[in-house]
Amino acid sequence: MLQLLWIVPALPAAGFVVLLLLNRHLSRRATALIGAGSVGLSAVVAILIAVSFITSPPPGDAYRQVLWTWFDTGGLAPQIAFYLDAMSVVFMVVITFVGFLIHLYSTEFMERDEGFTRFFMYMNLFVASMLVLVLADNLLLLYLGWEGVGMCSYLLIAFWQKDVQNVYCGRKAFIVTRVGDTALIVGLFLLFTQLHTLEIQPLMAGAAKNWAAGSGVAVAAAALLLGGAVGKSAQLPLQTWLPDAMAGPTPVSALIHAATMVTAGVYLIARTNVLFTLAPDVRLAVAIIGTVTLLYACFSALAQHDIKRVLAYSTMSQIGYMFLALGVAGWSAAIFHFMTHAFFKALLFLAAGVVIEALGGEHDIFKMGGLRRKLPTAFWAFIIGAASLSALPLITDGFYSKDLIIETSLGAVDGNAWLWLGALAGSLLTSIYAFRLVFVVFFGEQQTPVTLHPRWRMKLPLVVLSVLSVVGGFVWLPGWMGGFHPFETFLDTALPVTQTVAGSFAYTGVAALLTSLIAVVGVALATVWLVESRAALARFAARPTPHDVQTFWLNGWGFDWLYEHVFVIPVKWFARVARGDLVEPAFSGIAWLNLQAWRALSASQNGQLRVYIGVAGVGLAVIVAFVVLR
Amino acid sequence: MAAVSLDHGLILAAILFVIGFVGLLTRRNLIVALACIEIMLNAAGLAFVVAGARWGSADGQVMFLFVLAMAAAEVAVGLALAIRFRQSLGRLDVDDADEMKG
Amino acid sequence: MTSGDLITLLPLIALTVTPVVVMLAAAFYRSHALALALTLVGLAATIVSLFVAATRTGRQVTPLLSFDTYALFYIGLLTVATAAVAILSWSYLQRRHVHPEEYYMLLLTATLGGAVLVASTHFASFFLGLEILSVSLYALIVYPIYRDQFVEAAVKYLVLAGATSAFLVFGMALVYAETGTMTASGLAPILSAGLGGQDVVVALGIVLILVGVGFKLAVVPFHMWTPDVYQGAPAPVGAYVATVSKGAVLALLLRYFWPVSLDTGSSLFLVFAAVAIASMVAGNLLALRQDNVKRILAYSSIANLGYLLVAFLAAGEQAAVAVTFFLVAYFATTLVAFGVVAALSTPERDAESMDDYRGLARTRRWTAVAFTVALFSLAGMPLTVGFMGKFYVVTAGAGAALWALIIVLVLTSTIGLYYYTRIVVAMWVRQPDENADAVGAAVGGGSAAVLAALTAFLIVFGVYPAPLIQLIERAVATLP
Amino acid sequence: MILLWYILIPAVAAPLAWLVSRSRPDLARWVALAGTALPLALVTWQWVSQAGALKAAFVAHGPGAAGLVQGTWLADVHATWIAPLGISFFLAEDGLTLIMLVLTFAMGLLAVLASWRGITARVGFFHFMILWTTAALAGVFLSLDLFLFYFFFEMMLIPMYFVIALWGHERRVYAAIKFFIFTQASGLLMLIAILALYFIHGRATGVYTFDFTQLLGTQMPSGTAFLLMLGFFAAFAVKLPAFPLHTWLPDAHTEAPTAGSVILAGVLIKIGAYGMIRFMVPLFPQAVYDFRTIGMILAVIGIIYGAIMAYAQTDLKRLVAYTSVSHMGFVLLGIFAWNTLALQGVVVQIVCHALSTGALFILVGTLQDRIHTRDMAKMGGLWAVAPRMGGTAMFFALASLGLPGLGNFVAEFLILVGTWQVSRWAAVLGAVGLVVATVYALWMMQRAFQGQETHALRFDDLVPRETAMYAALIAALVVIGFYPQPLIATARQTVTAAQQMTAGSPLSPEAASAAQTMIVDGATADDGQ
Repeated sequence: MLQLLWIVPALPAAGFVVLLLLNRHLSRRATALIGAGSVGLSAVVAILIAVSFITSPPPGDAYRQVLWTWFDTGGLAPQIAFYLDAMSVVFMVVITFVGFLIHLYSTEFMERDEGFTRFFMYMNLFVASMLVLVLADNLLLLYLGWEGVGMCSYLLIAFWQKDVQNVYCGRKAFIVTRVGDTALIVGLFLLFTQLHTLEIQPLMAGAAKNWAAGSGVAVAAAALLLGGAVGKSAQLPLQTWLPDAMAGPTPVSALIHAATMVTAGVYLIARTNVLFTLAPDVRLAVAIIGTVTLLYACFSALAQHDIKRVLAYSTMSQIGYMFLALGVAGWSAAIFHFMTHAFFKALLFLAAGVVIEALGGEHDIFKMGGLRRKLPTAFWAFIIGAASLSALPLITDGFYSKDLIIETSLGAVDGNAWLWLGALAGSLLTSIYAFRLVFVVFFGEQQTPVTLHPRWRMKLPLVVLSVLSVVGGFVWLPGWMGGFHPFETFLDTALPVTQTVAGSFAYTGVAALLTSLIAVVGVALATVWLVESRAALARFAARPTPHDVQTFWLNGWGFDWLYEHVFVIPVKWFARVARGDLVEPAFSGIAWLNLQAWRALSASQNGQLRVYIGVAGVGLAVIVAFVVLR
Repeated sequence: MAAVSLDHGLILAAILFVIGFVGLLTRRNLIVALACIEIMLNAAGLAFVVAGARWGSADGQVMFLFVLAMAAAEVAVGLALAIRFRQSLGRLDVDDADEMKG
Repeated sequence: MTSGDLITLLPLIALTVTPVVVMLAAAFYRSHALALALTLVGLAATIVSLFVAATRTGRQVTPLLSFDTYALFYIGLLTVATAAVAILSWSYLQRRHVHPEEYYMLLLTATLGGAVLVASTHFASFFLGLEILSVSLYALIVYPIYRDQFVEAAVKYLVLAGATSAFLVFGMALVYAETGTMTASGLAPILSAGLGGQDVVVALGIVLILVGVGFKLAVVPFHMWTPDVYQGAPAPVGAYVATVSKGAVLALLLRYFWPVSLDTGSSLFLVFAAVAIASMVAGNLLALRQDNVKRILAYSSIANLGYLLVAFLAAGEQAAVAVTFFLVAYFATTLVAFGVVAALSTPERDAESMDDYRGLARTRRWTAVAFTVALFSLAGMPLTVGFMGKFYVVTAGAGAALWALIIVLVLTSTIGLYYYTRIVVAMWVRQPDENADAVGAAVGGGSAAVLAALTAFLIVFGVYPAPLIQLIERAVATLP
Repeated sequence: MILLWYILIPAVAAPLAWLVSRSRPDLARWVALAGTALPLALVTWQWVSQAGALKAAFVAHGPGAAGLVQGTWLADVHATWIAPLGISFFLAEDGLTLIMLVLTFAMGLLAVLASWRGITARVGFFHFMILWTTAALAGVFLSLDLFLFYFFFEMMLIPMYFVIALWGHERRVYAAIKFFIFTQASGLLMLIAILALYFIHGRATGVYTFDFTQLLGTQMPSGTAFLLMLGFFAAFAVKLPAFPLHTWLPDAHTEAPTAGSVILAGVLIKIGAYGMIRFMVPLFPQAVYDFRTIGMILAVIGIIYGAIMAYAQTDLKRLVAYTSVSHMGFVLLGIFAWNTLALQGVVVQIVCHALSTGALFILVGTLQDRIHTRDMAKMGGLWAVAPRMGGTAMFFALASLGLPGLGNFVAEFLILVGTWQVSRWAAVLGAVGLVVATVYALWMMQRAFQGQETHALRFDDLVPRETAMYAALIAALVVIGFYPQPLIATARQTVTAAQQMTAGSPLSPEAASAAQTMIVDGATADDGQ
């Protein structure tokens, strides 16, 4: 069964190629069938492989499939090869499965769009790239998937390319993530030069063997990889692209910015955990970046009034949690949260898509309201999603994973109280903004008429994801709930076990209670806030900049402004100044000098015989003087 | 008749030569210019004669004859040209001949 | 002088007899065709006589002339060039309805002067040859008397040439006065000293001689006459001035300096180097935006002589071969260039304005091709003999480690590209000017044949120069 | 003997194309097609049939032993030419030559195809020039006699000059002359260096020859070697073009007709890289090493400056031209890094840049034929009008920014990883260049193809001939992107042999690896390179 591994990425890739070649000759139905079908089939194969992997684990709990040698020169011989272990199984299954649901949803969501084929082309390519990323056996192939994902995100965000604004957002996403990618590729240079391979497993083994913990080269390597991860996962300081990335169609947001692409950074760090273990400083940085980002994103989310931007910031914040987990060596916890997040965030986005579609493309939450009855499916999906996002205890999958991270942030050997407090604060804020969203959108007065209702292809994914958002967390119950954790056991075959402080407060029921309470309090606060201040809300809607802080948060804390002034404007200025090429004056100057010399000499050639004689005479005199006086 | 020393002869020749050259530079009349060239050529001839005297060989005088003959040929052509010059430009001023330049 | 000497002198005799025959024939029966035919027969006879004379090479005929292979080669070169000029002149003169018979006579006497120069080993023959050449040229320039330009050119040439002759001969007198020698071999040790540490009078004398030579070669600062004379002279005469007259003098210079090895620090060397650099720079710069094609060719010839001086300064056998090779290449190229100008000229005026060449590729494809090849040859582009020539010159310079000179050469010849390509652009890119008074009658058959042959020469020896090089090596090898 | 055919077929086809055009202009196209396709077929056949031989030689003799050092070639021609000067007609072929020849004829073919409709004036003369260029380029890549190399090197200027000056756009004469003067001036400097080498070698050994294999290893004072190396560098840096000698290129590319741009970008500027690998570095390893820091700085400036300049342009073709400056910066970087990785990267880059940039030029050309402008301000939203064209442009824009999975990425990665082992800062800055590449590539797409269509342009999408052309290029780039090994294996012998020639100098990889072990535990420290 495992030999079919290559089929998993190959199917969506094939879908892409078929769509590309046949393009115009396909009916919409055929396009949808190929586009969604290829990913669906891929999901089926992935699940079969996963089952096979779990039921009869390959030797060493990992399976490697070599397709061919990419190239071989100068000691560098990366292969086109896939590597399957517990972690990639999780990623593979989640990507294909959630990906398929989103494709299915898209067949309806996009059905009136003129770029229907193009859309599925990109989506298929995206899924294929992401699969390559998580299945890659070496870092170069991983980088291929990594960049492929980045490119597809550009294409998809800029999908409605007639609006330059969308294209701008797509470009921004690609360019900002590419800044991080540069760090990643430099990391590759370093790793290859030091360890003479790019194949991940030997690389990690080599690093563990040759490098001392905390050595400069380990820190450098880890830091460079972190740079890549930060870019792709929209963590500070490379987070600015994510909110803008909402310019793409909503399924795109669901696929790219919830379930898959942004988690690539998490995957990368987890995959190269050996390096990060060798570089504690960098790992601490990961934790801090995660914590700061999650808080930053929470505050920003509070101020947004575009439904998708709220979700975008929430994504950023949840990835922050994952980073926090990675930072304290909670590898498995991060992966767990990745999975649950994939479910509930996709759910939220798809539900938001229903709302937006129903309202004729309206994004502003203050123009929504009262949709509870008009769009019940979306409403319930949204409630479940928001609950899961807020980690409401027991009944949401988000609770289990987030609780685990909060526990780990304190209870792990590398954890500390500050991180824990940050995580708790984030949890509170998350509940507030999540339910603020729910209340504003689904309660109160209806502002915009509903024009469209979802049909089954949009509803089915919502239902499936809703179920998963509820039950998805039961694969890893906390200790005080009985310690049922097959997911952890499974992941432990691929990831190191988190070292915990024995008897830490974090793992007690009290701590869990605290966590739960905070989430509930957040929901309550949101309710109070919104019920109490209807007037304030109206004011806010009328005047979008009520006070400075809100504006500040709304605009992402001025990062865009900063980057604009530090990077974009100087480069643009330079480009404007240098447009005619700065070097050119040197050469045109030479030409000009020649021309002046010609003018002067030509003037001497004035046709006067006596002048000619004179010149000869002077020349002679000079020569004679030189010869005689020398 | 006392012998004229080589140096004196050469200095005389040089003075003549310079006179011719300066005349060439300063006078604009074509005929005068031709005359100045004659002076220069004859200065050279004089120098040859003086030199021949110094080495006691006939070579110098032979060369003088060549110079003389050549000067005659040159003047012959020169005068013919002067006539054409006058016909086409109306004057004999060499400065008028500056149609071509640049 | 013996009868053997007479055989050796056959080429000169042929060149002497032919103009007399032409003149006599003209006296009895005026016919352009006859004059040309006689001229060509005479020149052919000269060529044949070269082979006869070659059997007795290495002979010094009196102290004045040396008929070694070197001289014979150069006489051959001058003769062939003269023949080309004669043929090119035919249709040029034919169109103008004058009596051109004496023109050929003058051409022949000028060549005689040149032939004397290349064989000269003595001041007397030097002076005589130069004067025969010069006086013939005065008349040649002004011969087709129908335009004021010709008169102006002739006057300028006459006055300047006369004056410089005076310089030359005065210099000879000074050298003779101080050293008592007038032969090339006697001069060698004096030249070898490079003007340093000698009697000032000798140095002055040599400098004055060089003025005469420099004038004929048209190098800076004795170059001022060149553009005016090239422009003013009839196009075929321009070709002649540019080739035969310069070639002969250069051959002479090479012979006189053959036994001399100049120290690179000596005054004489520095003077030559300065002149070479000034010529390369001024020649190329002066042509930069020039719109008169004949003037461009004049300035280009100044620059080319600068290049030649670089090889000349390199000294040694390879340098002599380089100079000669370059000169041959330059002859062929210049003849094509002027040939095209001559062929396109009308009785009213010569085809000398850049505008006359606009769109030539459309109206006269093959003429344009020939001119283009010639221009690329002047620019030193591959597939033309000019490329090999320039390569050879640079090689010689590099062999003597004259780095400064060859770098100047390289940089200035880059400037050259600009003005050569301007003409190319005019011919190929621009549209023919509708309003301009069109120049260019049909290119005569003879001219066409000469142009074709020379263009073929440019390309064949540009691709496979080895035979030519070997020939020149053999010629040069006989220099004493 | 087969080598002669590579030069002769296009050289003979050239006048033929001109002659037949007088009676039937269209026939000239077919002659030109045959004149490029035939040698292309021949060289491809040779490649396929010799692949085994290349590998066998490599395996049998070990790295570097085969090929140039031993004087064993896939094929060679040795004839006297200008004996008095020690100039021989010495053609030889190894793996790199093979690649360059394939590129030459493929680009020639592409140039003919791309001009099928676009060129209507002086059809015969045009194809004469294209074929002449092809012949001269083949000669350049085959020559191992330095004089012969220089001969062909200069020879191809003339037809290229005519192509630009005659069939170019508005400022064609200016661009043509600029191109001509830049290349000629620098070429002459190289000539001086060649001659100096010739004499130094001749004086030392008594053998005056331009034969490269004999001139190798000529001993000379280091100062002299440095100057001579600069002579070679000048010529090749102008060709490449390297900053700051690049300014001819935007003009030439912009003004040239499509075929001219294709050949310029595809093959002509690659002579710079080829010449450096083949001649400059092996001849003067120590001097190149001394120059390495400056060379790498120039390369890095070229990468970033070229990219920013590309971004600054409003003329689409000029933009593409500046991307070449940026991409060739990578090539220069790789050459100065001079290890196997970087050099193999250079070879792949040579090929892939030809394919991707050639395609972009053709694309701009077809666009200009349709809408009669290259000004991006007058475009916008073209995707909606011509989606196939838009998609194609997107593909090549992505190739240009070095997207993994396409050949350009393999090339740039190899170059940078090789460079890293020599100079970390250069590699990092080179990688930054990739970010700027993203900026210009996407900016180009936005200005020309995306956004609202503002100018109500209506024109035909790609016709089948064009689609086929692009499809071939796309396929080639993807294949190289995922399986560049055939290219690498073909060039391997040349690369290792070239490195072997510099063995013993500080340039050699052994010296580099010695330096590299020192940085194992000091990755954060700057080693000053």
